[in-house]
Parts: sequence; structure tokens; C-alpha cells
Amino acid sequence: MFSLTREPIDTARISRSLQQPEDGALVVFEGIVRNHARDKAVRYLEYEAYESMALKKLEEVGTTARSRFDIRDIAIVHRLGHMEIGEASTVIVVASAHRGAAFEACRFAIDTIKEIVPIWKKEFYTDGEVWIEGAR
Amino acid sequence: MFSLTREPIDTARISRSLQQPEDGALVVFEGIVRNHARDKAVRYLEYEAYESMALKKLEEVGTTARSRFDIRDIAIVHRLGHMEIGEASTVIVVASAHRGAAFEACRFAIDTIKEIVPIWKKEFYTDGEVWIEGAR
Amino acid sequence: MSIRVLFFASLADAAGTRERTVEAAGITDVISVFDRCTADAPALESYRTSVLLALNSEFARPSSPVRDGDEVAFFPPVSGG
Amino acid sequence: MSIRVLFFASLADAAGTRERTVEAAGITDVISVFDRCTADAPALESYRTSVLLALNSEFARPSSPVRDGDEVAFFPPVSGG
Repeated sequence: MFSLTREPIDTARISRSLQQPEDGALVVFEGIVRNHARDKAVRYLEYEAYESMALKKLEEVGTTARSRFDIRDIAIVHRLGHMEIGEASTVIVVASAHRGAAFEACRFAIDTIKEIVPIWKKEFYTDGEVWIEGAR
Repeated sequence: MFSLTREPIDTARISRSLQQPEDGALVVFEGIVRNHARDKAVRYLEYEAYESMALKKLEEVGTTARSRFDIRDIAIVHRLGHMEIGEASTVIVVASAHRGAAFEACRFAIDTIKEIVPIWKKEFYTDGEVWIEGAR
Repeated sequence: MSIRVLFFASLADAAGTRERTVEAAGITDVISVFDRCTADAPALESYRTSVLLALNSEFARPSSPVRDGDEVAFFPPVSGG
Repeated sequence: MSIRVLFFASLADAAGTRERTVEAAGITDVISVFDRCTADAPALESYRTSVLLALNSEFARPSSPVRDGDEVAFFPPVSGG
């Protein structure tokens, strides 16, 4: 399950809908809006996406994770729009019989999202706002 | 937060109570009762612990994780008693500013729990039951 | 020849728009679309070395050929997750 | 000299009990507690090479000294998580 949403992400619901009786491990990553970045206090964030391509790339990340690691399934949800401190921008859930592959696939997924999925973050401070660019 | 419980574990509640505004990443591990093991169909499990020592060792795992990895905090809950297929026996939540340390600390915690925390699993099959011993 | 062009994040600020159409002779590849947009919005020029290029929702190269009806997108290195 | 002894998992099955008290002269270290229990429950003998030893809720060695009032536990390699 790969999706973009403008609503708060319900991690528990994603986990429960992914999980099957043969799974022995779930590894979950939540990327969270934090209250500081680059030594500045962050008030809130906005995420923008090239939506058609972002969805395609999320699916590509998931498909690659499934083929490269011994996992059963993976779900990735990325939120867009306005987000407050403490809210999750990204949730990845990996279900697997064993834990090692689940940790590796989850780490691979978030690392790859941050490289290839066309989504951008704008940080809003008390004294201005800045588009954040990833490392190329 | 380190605890043993005989009730179902509410992962979302643990995550929300651990999380602080400075956290940018949560990594969660759920160890789950699966429907097969050692090529046999599992009906259900029971976990037994040397409770006073297990609690002490869970705290030791958490303290070591906090000192060894650049994380802010970690919570570990292990369930005891009867568990059905699909229920979580162990939940670990790691909160951190950055994701790398969170993944590493979470992996360290579950690996170390499986080595040093005095808890044992008994698997119940259609034709019998077996105490599972870990690798020494 | 009509190419739909999308700009995202700081590139949209520089272009002064999030979307435009390029209709012109001489447009053969992705970089020629960027050249044409830069002629209209010079602020884009400073992004020439860092811009990421997409053609029909897939990463593209400067020399990737474009055809009538294609969708081209220009954006900075991604920062989602 | 009174030592509280706990057995867990398969060791409890072998001992035929989850808890007992050892009160005897000649008990000086953890392995002598195990020896005494094995005399009463010979099924424990087969666990001698794999048993884990704890003294007052901390891992111990066969030669760890025991004192009156101590709690000793015997159990197999752990399988929680």
C-alpha cells in the first residue's frame, strides 16, 4: 500500500491492515516534524509533491524493497500540506517473518525516499520560511 | 519506560507517550506471534519470565542503548502469559532527532533482549507443546 | 509542438509559476525546454547546475528527447521523508 | 544457611517444581546449589552444560559464592522477544 494523503496518518491502522498471520516482525518508521532544524526553531512545515511522479516513485521504492530483502510486504504513506510539530510526515511499515530483513528494508525505504521521491519540505520559522533542498 | 504486562500492548499509546517535540524519527519494532515455527503450525504461545530479573535486564538494555547510540529515549514492553497468533509479544519504540541512530538502537535492543532477558516462549501445536530455547 | 512544463518548490518561485506551456519550434530535448523557460524567467538560470529533470513522471537527462504532448518537470533535489 | 532456588521453563519441568529452598551445610557457591538440587531431581543433570545461572537477579558463574538468604535461579537459554 503506497499513498499520499493530506490527512494525519494513522500508523496503527496501517500496521493492522498490512499484518498477516505469518508475520513475526513489524518494523515501523515514522518521520516526524520536529521543533528545530538547522539551529532554528521551526513553527510548522509544508510538504509539496509532484504527485503523479511521487506516487510512482513510492511504489518503486516498495517494489525494490520487496525484491531486495526477504520481507513479505511494505506500506508507505507520505503526508502532504501543512504539518504541525509532532505530526508524522512519513510512515513506513514492513512486515516479515524475521526481523533482520524488516529492519534493513525499512531503512532502505526511508533512505531511498529521501533520494528519489519528488517531495519537498518548506520550513516556517518565526522570521521567515525556506524551501529545504536534499543532497543531490 | 520498561515494563512487563499480561495485557495486549498498545503500541500507539507507547509511541505517543514517548514522543517529544524535538524528535524527528520514531523507529518501532513489534515482535509478533506467528502462525508457524520450525515447520509446524503454531496454535498459540505462552511466555514465562523470571520477572524481577527480566525487568532489571530490560532496563539494562534500554540504558545501554541510550548510552551507545545518539537517541533521545527508548521504551520496551514485553508481554507475558498466553498470546494468540498476530498479537505482539514485544514492542520497542526509539525516539531520536535523526533516523540512523534510531534504527541501530532499536535493532540492538531486540537483539540484546533475545540474548540476556530471562523470558521463555512455549509453542503450542495441534500435537503438543515445546519450550523454545534460545541460542546460548 | 506543445510541451506542458511543471515547476516545483524553489523552482516554481524562480519561474514565477507552477505550470506553463512551451510551444515552439527548436524544442527537441529536455534542456531546450529549460533554456526556453529561462529566457522568459532569468531567475531560473541559477538553478541550471542543480535542477532535476523529469519527463512524463520519470527522471530524465538534459538530452532526453521530447515529443508533442509530453510533460516536463523541473525541481530541486528532493527533501521529503 | 538457607538459599531460595527458582527454576524456569524446561528447568522447572526437570526439577518438578518452580521453587524450593536449599538448607544445608557444604553449600558455598552456585554450582553446589545446582548439585544439591540434582541429587533430589536427577532429570536436572542433563541440563548441566546448558543451564544459565543467576544469583539475586544477576547472571552468575558456577563459582559465584552464595550466602544465607540469597536467591539462586536456574534456567535455559532465553527465548523471549
